[in-house]
Parts: sequence; C-alpha cells; structure tokens
Amino acid sequence: MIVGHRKTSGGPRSAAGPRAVLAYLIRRLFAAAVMLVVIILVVFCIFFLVPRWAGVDPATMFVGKQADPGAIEAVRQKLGLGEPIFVQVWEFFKGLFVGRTYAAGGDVTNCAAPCFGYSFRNEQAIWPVLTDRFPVTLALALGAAVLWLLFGVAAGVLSALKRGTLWDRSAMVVALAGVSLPIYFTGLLSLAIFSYGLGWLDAQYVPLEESFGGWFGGMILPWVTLAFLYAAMYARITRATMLEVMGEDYIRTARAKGLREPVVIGKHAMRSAMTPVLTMLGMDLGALIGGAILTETTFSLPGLGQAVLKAISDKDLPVILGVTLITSLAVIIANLVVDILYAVIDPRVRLA
Amino acid sequence: MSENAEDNAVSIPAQSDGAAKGAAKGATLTKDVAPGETLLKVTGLQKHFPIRKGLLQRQVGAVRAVDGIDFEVRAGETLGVVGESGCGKSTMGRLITRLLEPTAGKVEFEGRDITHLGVSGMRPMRRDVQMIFQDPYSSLNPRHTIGTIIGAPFKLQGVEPEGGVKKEVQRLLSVVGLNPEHYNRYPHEFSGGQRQRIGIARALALNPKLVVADEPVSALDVSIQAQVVNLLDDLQQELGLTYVIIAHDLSVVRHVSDRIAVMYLGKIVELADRESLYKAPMHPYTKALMSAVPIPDPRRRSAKSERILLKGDVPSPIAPPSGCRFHTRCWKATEICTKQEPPLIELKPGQQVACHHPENAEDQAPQDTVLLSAAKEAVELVAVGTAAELAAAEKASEAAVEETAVEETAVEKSAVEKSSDRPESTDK
Amino acid sequence: MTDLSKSSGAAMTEPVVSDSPAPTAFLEVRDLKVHFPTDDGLVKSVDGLSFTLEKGKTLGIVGESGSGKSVTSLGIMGLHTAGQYGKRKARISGEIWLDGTELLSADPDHVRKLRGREMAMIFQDPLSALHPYYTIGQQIVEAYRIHHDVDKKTAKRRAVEMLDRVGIPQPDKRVDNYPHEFSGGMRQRAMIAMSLVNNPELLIADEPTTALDVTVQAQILDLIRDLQKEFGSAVIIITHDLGVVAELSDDILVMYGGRCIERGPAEKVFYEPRHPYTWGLLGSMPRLDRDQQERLIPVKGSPPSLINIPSGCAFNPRCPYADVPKDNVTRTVRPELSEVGSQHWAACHMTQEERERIWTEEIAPKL
Amino acid sequence: MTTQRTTGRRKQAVAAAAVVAALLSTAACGGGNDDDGGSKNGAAGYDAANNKVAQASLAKKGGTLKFAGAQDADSWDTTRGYYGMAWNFMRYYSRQLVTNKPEPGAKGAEITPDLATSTAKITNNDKTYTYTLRDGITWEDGKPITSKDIKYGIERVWAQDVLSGGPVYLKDVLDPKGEYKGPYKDTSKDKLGLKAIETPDDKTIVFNLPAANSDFEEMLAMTSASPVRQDKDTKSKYGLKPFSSGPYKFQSYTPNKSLTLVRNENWKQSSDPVRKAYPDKITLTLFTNANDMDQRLINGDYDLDINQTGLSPQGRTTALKEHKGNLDNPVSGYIRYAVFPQTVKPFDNEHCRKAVIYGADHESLQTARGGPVAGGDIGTNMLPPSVPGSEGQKYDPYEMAGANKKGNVAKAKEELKACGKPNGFKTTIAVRNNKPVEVATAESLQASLKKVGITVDIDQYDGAQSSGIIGSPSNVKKKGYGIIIMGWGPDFPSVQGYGLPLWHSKYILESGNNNFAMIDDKTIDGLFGDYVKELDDAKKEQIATEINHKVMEGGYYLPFVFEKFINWRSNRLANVYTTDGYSGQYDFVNLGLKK
Repeated sequence: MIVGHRKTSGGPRSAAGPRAVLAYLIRRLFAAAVMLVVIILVVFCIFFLVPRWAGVDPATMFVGKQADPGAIEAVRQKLGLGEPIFVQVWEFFKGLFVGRTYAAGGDVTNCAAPCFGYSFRNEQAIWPVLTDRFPVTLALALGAAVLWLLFGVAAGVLSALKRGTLWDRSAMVVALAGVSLPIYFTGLLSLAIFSYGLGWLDAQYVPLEESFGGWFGGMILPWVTLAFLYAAMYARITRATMLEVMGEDYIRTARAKGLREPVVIGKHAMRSAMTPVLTMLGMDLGALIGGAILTETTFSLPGLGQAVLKAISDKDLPVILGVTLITSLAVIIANLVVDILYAVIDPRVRLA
Repeated sequence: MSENAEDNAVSIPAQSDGAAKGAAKGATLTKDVAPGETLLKVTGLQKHFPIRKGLLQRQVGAVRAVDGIDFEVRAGETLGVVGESGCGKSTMGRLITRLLEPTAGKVEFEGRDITHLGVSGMRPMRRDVQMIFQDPYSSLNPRHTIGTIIGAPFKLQGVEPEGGVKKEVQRLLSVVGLNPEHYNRYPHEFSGGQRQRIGIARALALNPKLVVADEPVSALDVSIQAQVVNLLDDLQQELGLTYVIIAHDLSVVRHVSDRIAVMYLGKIVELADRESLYKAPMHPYTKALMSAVPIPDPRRRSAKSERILLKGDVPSPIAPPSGCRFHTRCWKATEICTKQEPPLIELKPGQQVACHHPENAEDQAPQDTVLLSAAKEAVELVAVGTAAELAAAEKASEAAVEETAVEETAVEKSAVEKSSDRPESTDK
Repeated sequence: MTDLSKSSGAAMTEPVVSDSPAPTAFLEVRDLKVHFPTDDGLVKSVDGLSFTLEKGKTLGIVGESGSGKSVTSLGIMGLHTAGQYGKRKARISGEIWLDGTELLSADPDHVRKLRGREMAMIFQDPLSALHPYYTIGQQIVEAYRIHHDVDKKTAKRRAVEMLDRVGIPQPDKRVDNYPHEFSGGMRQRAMIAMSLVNNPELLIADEPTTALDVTVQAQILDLIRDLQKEFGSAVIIITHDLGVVAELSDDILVMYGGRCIERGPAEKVFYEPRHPYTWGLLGSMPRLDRDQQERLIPVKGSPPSLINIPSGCAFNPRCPYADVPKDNVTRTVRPELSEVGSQHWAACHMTQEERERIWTEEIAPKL
Repeated sequence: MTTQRTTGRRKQAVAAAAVVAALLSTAACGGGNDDDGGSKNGAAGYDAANNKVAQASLAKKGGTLKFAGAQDADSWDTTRGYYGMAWNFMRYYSRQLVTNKPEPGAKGAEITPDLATSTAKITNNDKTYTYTLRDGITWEDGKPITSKDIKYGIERVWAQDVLSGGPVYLKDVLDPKGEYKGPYKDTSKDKLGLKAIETPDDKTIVFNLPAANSDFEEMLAMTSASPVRQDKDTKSKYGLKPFSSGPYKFQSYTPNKSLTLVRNENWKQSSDPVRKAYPDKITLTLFTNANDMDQRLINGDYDLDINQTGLSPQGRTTALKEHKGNLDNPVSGYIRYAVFPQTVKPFDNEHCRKAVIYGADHESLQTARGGPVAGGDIGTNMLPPSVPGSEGQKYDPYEMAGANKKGNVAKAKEELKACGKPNGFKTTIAVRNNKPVEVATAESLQASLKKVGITVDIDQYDGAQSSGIIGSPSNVKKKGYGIIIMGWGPDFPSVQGYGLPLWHSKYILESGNNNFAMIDDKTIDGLFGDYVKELDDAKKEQIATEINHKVMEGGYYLPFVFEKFINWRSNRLANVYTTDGYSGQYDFVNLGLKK
C-alpha cells in the first residue's frame, strides 16, 4: 500500500534537513490523497454498482414494511441514487470541502463542510458520528498498543535471551494461544471471569467526560483482551528478531568492547530489533484505528468498528464510506509516522 | 582430480554433434571457428542501470556498470578478467552470455550478432555459451537432485543425448570428478567444492563452445580452489573449451588465463597476454593492483615498499571521473588525464593499454608533464601511516615520474631500487 | 567428556607444560578446547590448542573454513558463548593466560573489563561488525568510555584522534558519519580505530581483509603493521590467505580440524614445512611471485566434519602420504606436535627424515 | 477493514459463545439466589407478569429505569417507527387521542381514551369519528396540545417521501386515492390541507372516512397518530429529538449508542389516565454483544431488554436454571411459518402445498425454533393467539399439534398423488441468512420433506434485503422459491392489523410484497370487506375466525409456532405486566421501580 522506503549503503548522505523532510511529507501526503480517491471510487463501485447488478435497489432499504413507490422514488432522489456514478462521486468530493445539501420532498438537510456524507438511516451527518466514535476507538487502540508493546516486547526479549528454557517455552505457548485464540473467545471469557463472575471489573463503556475512573475501569478488559492478542504476536516477532539480531556481528563487536550485557541488549540489540516491531505497530495501529470490530462488538464499545458493523448490516453506505475513508487515512498516517520514525531509528533509511 | 579427468579423457563419448571425439589437447569442438580465431567479439559494449527516484520514478542517473568496452575471445583460449568490486566485470560476464541486454554496443558470437536476440533467438546460442557462477550454494535449487539439475539443460533445449539423459548426466558427473552414483542426491549433501563441480557439470552438459565463469573459486577454501582450478584446466584441454574467467584474485587469473583484461570503473584499462601483463604492466592501475597482492613469502616482507598503495576507494560508477577514470587515484596523472579519455591502443604486440602515461612504454602524452595536485596527494596517501612511509612513497612517485621521463622499461629494477631505499627511511 | 580428558593428558607432550601456573609469556593458551553441543552431536571446533605469544609479536593462524581458527579467537576474548551453533551453551576448557591472569577461571565481569581494554578484536566484515544505527564516533566513544571515566567531549576528541591516526581524512567531520556512509576500506579503518582506542595489548584480527578489495587490503595490512610497531601490542591475525600471514606474521600456526598441525616461525613454515597439509596449502595456491606453475597441487577431498573428526590423524583421509608411516598408525593414533626444528613443531606420524625428504625432493621443486 | 471476517466467523463466534456460556454456567454467577417464588424485594416469580400484574403495589415514584438493547429503534419519530418496541416506548414521550388500555393480557389490546375525553363518537354510517380533547394536556414547553397539533401529526404520515418507514394505515383509510401530498408539499397556509380531518376548534377533532373501517380507532391508537407541533417539526430529523407530549422528554440520544429520557415537568398526571410515570429517568443503552447484554441483565445492571425478543440461548440457559423467578414466557403475537408462493410450480396446486404441510415434522420444527418454552407452541393456524377471533391450538385443521405432530408420510404421499407428483418434486426454500434459527428450521423442514420424496435446496439470501428479494414476486418466481420462511406479527391486534397485507389480493405488490402466497381469493377479500364495516366486536371476531379458516383451508401456509419469548425482568421492577396491545411485551409506560 505504501511506497517502501529505500535503503542505501555507501555514498554520501543526502541532506535530510527539514526541507527534505517537508518535501517528503508533501509527496507522501499527495500520494495518500491519490490513494484515498481511489479508495472512495472503489467503495462507491462496490456499494452502488454491486447491488444494482444483484438486482437490488438500495433505496428500498430505506423505506418501511409497506413500501410506497413514491417514497422509494423520493429516497432515491434524495440520496442522489439516480445520478450516474461519477456525478455521485463528484458530489461526494465537493461535499468534503464545501458541504452538501440534501433536498427532497420539501425537506432540506444540510451537511456542514467536512461532509463525509449523510446517513439517512440515522438521520445524521457522518462527520459528527466519526468524531464521536473515533476517540473511543483511538483510546482502545492506543491503550492496548501501550500494553502489548510493554508486555509483548518484554516477553519476546526475555524469550530470546533465555532461548530453550522453560520460560521461553511457556511464554511461546502462551503467545501461540494468544495468536490463535479469536478475540471474541478471549473477550467473552475475560468478561465471564472478571466481570460477571468475580465482579472485579465492570467492563462497561463510560464516556471519559462522565467519569475518568469509570472510563478507565471499563476500558481495562478491552485493552487487556486486545493487547493479549497483539502482545502474543509482538512477543513472537520480537523473539524472532532478537534472536536474529543477537547473532549479528555488531552485537559481538559490542561485547568485544567490554560492554555489560544489559547495555549490549538494551542499547545495541533492542534498537535494531525494534524496526520490524515498529513496522507492525504502524500497520496494526492503522488497522485498529479503522475499527477494532470484534473487540468493540464483544465489549459493546461505541467505536468506529461498531458503527461500521451496524452500517454494513443496515447497508448504510455513507457511514461505510466515511469509516473506510477514516480507516484509510489512519493507515496512511500510521505508515507515514512509521516511515519517519524509521528514518530516526535507522540512519540508512533515506526519506526518498 | 586430475587422474580422474585423464581416465575420462578417453571415455568421454561423442555427444549429439559428435564433436567431443578426440579430446586431445588443444583440439577444438567447433565446426566453424578454428582455434585461435575469434569466437566472441565485443565492440563498444555498454550497460547502464538506470536510477529512478520519486513519485514518477524519473530516471535521475545511471550506474554505468559497463561503459564501452571492446575485446575479442579467441577459440580455445582463456580470457581472464580482473578488477576490483564494482568495476563491472560481473556485468560484463552477464552481458556476453546475454543474461542481460546491453544498453549499447555489439556482441558477436561466431560472427553472428547476438546483442539484441530475444529469448527464442538465444535458445540455440544458449547451448554454445554457458555460465558458471560464484556461489555454489545459491545457484543450485535445493529441492532438485543433482541428476535433475545437471539434466535440466537437456530438457530446456529439447536435446535427447545418446543413451538417455541419465547416462549422460552420470558421464558428466564422472567428468567433473564426482561419483556417478550420486545422481539422486541433493545439493546439501555435497561440500562447497563438490557443488561447484556440479555447477560445472551443468555448464558442460550441452557441450558448449564458450564458458563464462564468474568468480568460480572465490567462495571456496584454498585447497578446494586448487582442485577446481585444475579441473577447469583439464576440461579445457580435453574438450577444447574457450573460457572467460572473471575473478578478483590476480593469482588465480594469472594461473588460468592466456590473456587478461584489467577493468576499472566499467572500462578495460589494459588487455594483454599473460606474460606481458605480469612481467611489464603498462597501466598504472594494473601495476598498483598487482603490487597490492600479498606475497606468501615471509622473506619478501622487508621488500614491501615495492608496493604501490592506492589512495582511497574506487569512485562511484554513477558519476565516474572525467577523462581517464583512474586519474583521481593515479600518481602519474596530468592535466590531459582529466580531460581526455585515453583510447585502448596496442602499444606492444599483444598488449593494449588505455593510458596517457603508461609504464613500460612510450609516453603517449609526453608534452604533459605537470603532475596534478591530486596525483601528488595520491602519492602522499600511498603511505597512510608513518612519515617514513610517506617519504618512501614520495620517492616512489619521483621514481615513477623519472621512469616515464626516461622511458625506462625495466620496472622490476626500479622496484628493487625503491625497496632498497625503504629500510633506511623507515627507521626514523 | 571422555575424549576431553584423553586429549588433555596427551597435551603433556606439548611444548608448554599445562599445569605450570605462572607463564612467562604475555599470552599463553594451554590445551584450549571449545566444544558446541548440537542436535547432531558435539562440534569440536577447537580441540586442544596451545600456543604462546609475546608482546610486539604477531601470530598468524591459518586454516580453512571450519578449522577452528575463528572460534579460537572468540574463545580468547570470551565471546564463544554467542553460539553460532544454536541454543546450547558452548563448553570451553583449558587455560588462557593473559598477562598473568587466567581468563577461563576468572570472574566473568573481570574478563569483560579486560575486553576492549587489554584485548581487542577486529572482525572480517566491518559493515556488519559496526552497528548500523550509531555513528562511527558514537561507537568509538562508547568503546572508550567503558574503560575510561571521561566526559563525552574528551572521548570524542579521542575518537577523532584515532580516526586521524588510522588515516581517515577529515576525521572531525567523518566522526559523525554512519558506517554506511563509509567505504569498505574506511569502515575497516574505523573498526581498527575503535579496537585500538584503549591501547590494547592484544589485538586479534579475524580475517581483517577478506571482505576488502586487493588495493584496500594492502592499505589495511600496512596500517595494522604500522600500528603494531607503534603500540607494541601482541597481534593474532587469523586468515585463510597465506599471503596475508606471510606479510604480517612472526609466527605461524596452521590449524586443521580444530587442532594445530604445525607451528613455527614464519620462515620455517614457509620454507621448511613439515606437515603434508601445509604442503598442500602451499601447493594449492597460485603465486604471483613465481613463474607460472604448470599445475597446482591441490589437497584432495574436503575438510573434515567437526562432529566426526577422523580418529587418528585428522588429515589422514586427505593425506597423500598416509601410507608412509607403518602399521596404519595414521588411522588409529592421533599425532601430537613434536619439535622439528628450533621453535618449530609439527604433528605428523612420518619421521622427520621422511618429511624432509618428501619436501625437498617431491614438493618444493614443483612450487 | 476487517468486516468480511466478522460475517465469515459468525458460526465460530456462536460456537465460542457457547463454550463461554458453558464455562459461565459452571463457574460464574456466584450464589444462585433463590428467587423462584414471589418475594417483596426479589423477583416476582416465573410468569408472574405474564398476562397479570406483578408487584403493582411495590412501585414507587423515582429512580432510573434502565433499558438495555441490542437493536436501536428504526426511528424514534412517532410517524416513522415501525418496531413494536418503539411504539411501546414512544408512549413515554407521546400521547394519542386513544391508546391501548394499561392492563395485562387481552385487555391491553382494548382501546381507552388518552388525549381525548372518551372514545370516538361514531356517526354518519360509521364514517365520522369525533373526539373532544381533555383539559390540561400540554407540550413539553407548557403550551396546550390542540386538535391542530394532532391533525398535523397525522398529516405527517402522508409525507412518505421524507418520513418513510412508518405504518400507513391512516393514510390508506383516510385518503385511499392519495390526493393529499403531505404537509411539506401542502400549499395551504396552515399546512393543514388534509380534507378528511377537521378541527372546528382547538378541542375538537373530526375524522371523515371515505369508507367505514371498524379498526379505525385501533389505527388512531398507534403512535403514528401522535400530535406533532408544526414549529417543532424537524422533518427527517424529528426522530433524533421528538417534542414531547408525554410524561418524559428527550435529554440525549445518540443513535445505536444510548438514549436518556427525563421527566417532562409540564406533563400533568391529572390529565393522563393511562401513564403512571413512576421513574424519574429512563435510560436505554445499546449493546452489540447480545450475550454481554443478557449477562448484564442477569447481573442486575439493567432492568429489561427494550427489544423484548427474549434472551439469547446462553443467557436463557443460565436464567432458567438460576433466576427463573425473573422470567416471563409470553406469547409474542408472532407466528413463524413457511409460505408457498402459488406462482412457483408445483405450488399452484393446493395438494402439493398440503403434501408439504403433512410431510413436515412439526415437533422438530418447534425444536428448531427453540422448543415449547423459548420457541412457542406448535402453530396450528395463522391467527396469533393475541388477535381477537383466534382459537389458538383448538383450531388445528391439519392436526399439526395432534396426530400429525411428527409428520404424516402417508397423508403427504396421498396429497402428492392428488397433485400429480406421486414421486415427489424439487423445490427451493428461501431463508434469511442473518437468522440462524430460521436456517435451522429450513434444515429441519428439508430433512422431513426428504422422507416424502420432496427434495429441497436451501437458499440463504441476504436478510437485510428481504423486501427486494422475496418481496418481489417476479424474483421469487425466477429463483423458484417454492417455500419461503418468514414470520409475522400484528401491527395492531386485529385480523386487519395482522392478515390484511398477507392475504388480501390488493396487497400483491411488485416490490415490498408481503402476500408471498399470492392469495387472490374473492372470498377472503370479501370477508375483509365485511370486517371493516362491522363495528360489533363479537361479529368482528367471528369474521376474523372465518378468514383464518379460509386461509388455512387453502393450504398456503405451514405455521411452525405461535411464538413465545423468555423475557427478563429485573428484581427492581414493579407493576410489570405483559400486554397484547404490544404483542406480549411489558407495558413500558407503567413500569415502576421498587426503590
């Protein structure tokens, strides 16, 4: 999805000054914009053309039990479904910048400037829905990321250093379990034990603005469950890269200098081992920000994933489109950040 | 190994074209090219690898890996190609075997232009031109038995050897000194030297006329290296093969080659028969290269100042120096060297050189005597390290300049002289 | 472990008496064994090696891949645990005396403190041996500050000084470059600067020029030689290239199958080699300094597996003279080093006369 | 996006949930309180609120009543909602001229005055309905509710292009020709251009029906007849914050997330004979994980499920075992059935239809639906027990709950012979892919029909698209859907409110069709005609029974069950009862809390 970074060896270093970084950012953002346009087109095609081929009229999905042909026609008109697809796409893009007005049957609906569309299912503009739900998903993803990085990386490093020991084996068995158990299983299980059973945690979402304690308490189980899955993956990848890195010549060099083992590991090995971890983190965070559907569903967290799941079952295209855009944007931004961090970590990476 | 090869010399059966008969020394297998005649002719050969950058992948430059070379390979001979990493020798090997398509220039094989032949056009040619690679580990598919690997060329070419593929493969195995019984084994069951033999057997399967070997022994241990070198030697004798052997090791190249091309930054700087090149190299680079080879003789250690230490590294082939590409590191470089590219001309029968101020030959630009400041630096840097060496190197450069001035040919002598200077000055 | 005790008993006949506690030499290695347990069996990378080295002298260790030469150097440095043979710990035994301290029995933290300060190492591939994420300067500064309690500024000045010393132009600028911004030769210079920053008394160079081009190799060899003169360190140079050892070494130790098969002053080993394997090495090598040889004289076969080292003489299966000694002794009894000349030892069952005859009559003329 | 995963893994998810449930029932739920019987502070007892009032005296004013739900309303706009639970809930913030009686069981389906002082004065050959409004009825801003507000609220039904989704009975009855274009296209100044309704003064409202309809008052009792004040009509967005005429008003609402109602201080208890309005606050929290929701209900975090569709299998198991006293097992008013489109051969022949009816194993179909408790009694006819005129299992023309309970192969073969297909035939069952229980019944039906030689394929179609797929007769014919599995409940408790769209020839539509059987029977049409003209309740019931018999005799339907649910009621709830007015749901508006 993202243009890969280039490694160079030898040759003088390019002036990776602020200007170069800025130029790089602009280039990448431009590429991201192109990507988003393509994604919008594809989603449009899927949700507008495919039902048509399947002989289903999206408009009928918006009317009630006793479909009134007039009502169907009105919905079609309001949604602009009668327009050719490129007109619809154009209207959508225009709406992003100047807002949009939907009018039909004497009813006028305004959708303010960053108009990501309007859900007629819920009579809501998409943008407020996204901004309402995005923080929940972001908090879930970031909180879990902190946990899984802490525990996953630590477990992976320990396993690598104590390769073949009981600790290593048991950690890897747990990691395997974490990787292979689906989140709805671990999620339901943790709910069953800690929330319903022992009653330690009330895993219910409480908005942050209502009470920090409640919010935090409600987020613990989702964080831990999600982190468990990812920590397992991170432990495995960290272990593998650590093993690889520990075999590198420069680790031997570091030891030959007389460095203490903790310094060899902490300063020399970890920094290299973090590169693949960072790559994964970028992808995972991006994907999670797009909606941790399973986690959000299991714990009834009102995040983007839940919104998109509902939207899909409702065939609520505007919401799907909006979430898809946000997801894509999140993935692109996460990758961009990772690429820049790459350059910080690994001087061989030139921002090109 | 040699005893094996001798045994096999009589037993090598005729192949499909029957040319393998009479594997007497020097016998040729080609119908159309007699020994000593030109088998392969390369003119103005170029290969530039484009460098692309940015969103639109604009070409911003090119790695000029091979940048205009001319040479011929004569039937039955071995042409050695030496040079340091990045000089383009491996690219050249891939160009003449047409694994790469040249950017410009012409490759003629047996008088036929094969420069831009397509895959189907190359097919008959592939039988005649084979390649042996450096790394015997990675060039063999680990999932195939060596029988399959060596037999693959028959399948690809649609050739059914007399007595069947299996028999032919077993014959080839014995030719390269492996046990024919090992037909069904996998590459990992063999040692490095044996794997290189497998690679050679595969190359020989179709009875080629030209074998291009890219660093055939550099991945092998010394004792094994000698086995493979001897094997190549024997095979040439018995099968009348023509070799182009590409290597960075000057000793190996000298051992195997009849003629030697020295490459520097995509160019041939000197092309001469073995004797001339090693006895009296004309290009300063050749001289420096040879003098840099460590001599396995502790008694010569004290004579180390005959060594010419070049400054720095080979420049980037993306932006090679103007004029003579060696001028940035040459202790004899003058103004003309920076401006005018010296042509590769024959200064002595059998010795071509591209230099304005060659060693052991008449100066091609005698009017230009002022040394470049860079040349002086090059001299200074010859002796990285002690001031003593610095002084010695300076003397060496003076001697070199003198040499060119008096057109002295016996370079060996001056080297000895210089070396005798050396111990005095080091004692400082 | 039985084989271990057996060969340590045999070490009694070696020139160095292994239980004498106070060696006079600067570096003395006694009956060093480094074994790696693997799933396939015990890899005896080094199997009873002894030698001594004085300050200001250079020892060249020559051998083919798998002969145990690199493991020897790692064993001396105490780095052999970084197992290249997988997860299980290496077993090391014997004695390594460095300047009066026995390293194998010493406190590991003490040995760590000696590393980098008393003994330093240069590796084969400077690109992979330098950390790609830190500047050359940072890496040298780190090496200096482990052993010297100085601030970063001082350490950096020292780094610049060292870079300058190893011939890196504009060292004050290059000190802030990353390894990938250096050329191969420059990297190896930087590596040397790093290993010499603490003025170590023992420098081990493991194939220091193998990854380099020949013109650069010459520069580096020259540098090592000069630096040794300047610092007066003891140097062990490990290589497969007889040319390189000939250039640098005072003494040469030839390893085969984890053991020393010949050892002596460089001239002796080159001019009066007393082991068929040494002959083979010399015969295998095309030489620029001689007239064109008609044919090389290779050693047949391949090096032995370190798991199944042949009983008796390890070289026996490849030795063209295996039949010369009587009673098939080469297949059953392991030959020990015996003195064949002044400071010159070789491990061969043939009588010294036989070997002298073969060398002068059969081998030397063909080289 | 990872959406494909979720759908692909639904089965796995169900399996995983089952495992967790098993773990739960053994490990969790510390101390099963003995609340089987009725007790003051505990649960009222099993079925204690089913068709009777439980713990009415314990209800106190105040507290927060907490609804949980897995599914938000289609719309909280009184005009647009079509979910039964939404109509039920809307009574918290909307009042109607007349409404369902706040009484348990069948009584709850009766009509009682609300905004009006009494039920209608019916004149003019049953075509004119006149109401007088009470005093003291106010909006949430304190202004009085006028007859014009009621008229405007009803007129909104005409604006189907903007306010789609709700029931349109009033429109069909008052303006069958569709002359009025709705208030948003109304050219008259006051936007009250609908001729059929007159508001001579603020206290009087008169309905002039073009043709009599005996269920008209039932239709007015639906929330789609609620008043809406013109200056507060936000059109399509009205459902986000309806302007309250009832005891509670919207405090906040985020679709699919949560809803909070607080007291409407301007509502006067004295003006409202229906609503007790016990709690101070009413909240609704929406879940995505139904199992999680059920657990929280059982844990006491919430009081009841707003969807009133029963506990999920896992929760049900736990609850029946340990908290039986918190459960009610009402009849939902729904009938689950298979229907045979006559357009698809060989179902044009009634004998082939009957062959399927006889061939089916009714008991195993009941089991597939969840068994007698969670699924319901075996359905023997097509009129739900909550609809007046129903006879329940007493009317069983095919002896589905009797002799032929397990299927009657011989009889089925006989019918096949009569149909001219003695060796059976092949057909396709259409079933919604998002209803696992329906898929299970389809599989059960498939198995039993195999025994009589009828081979069926099961086609699982996109359940969210049902109106476009099975609602299109031409598509049904094209796909050869001989058997369609569906369910239906009454919009209001009468044969008209239940069966008209299913059985009347007028309701055969090109799209959005619900008369899947394509019944075009003059007798049935005629009976409906008689029904709407008949005002006498007893006679109405008689006609309803007759319609039911006609439908059953035609063999168009194979009913599976008279559906039952297992609904949860928390210990805190008081004055709880199910009502036929809302298909066996609890009467939300009169729920109270004990503390």
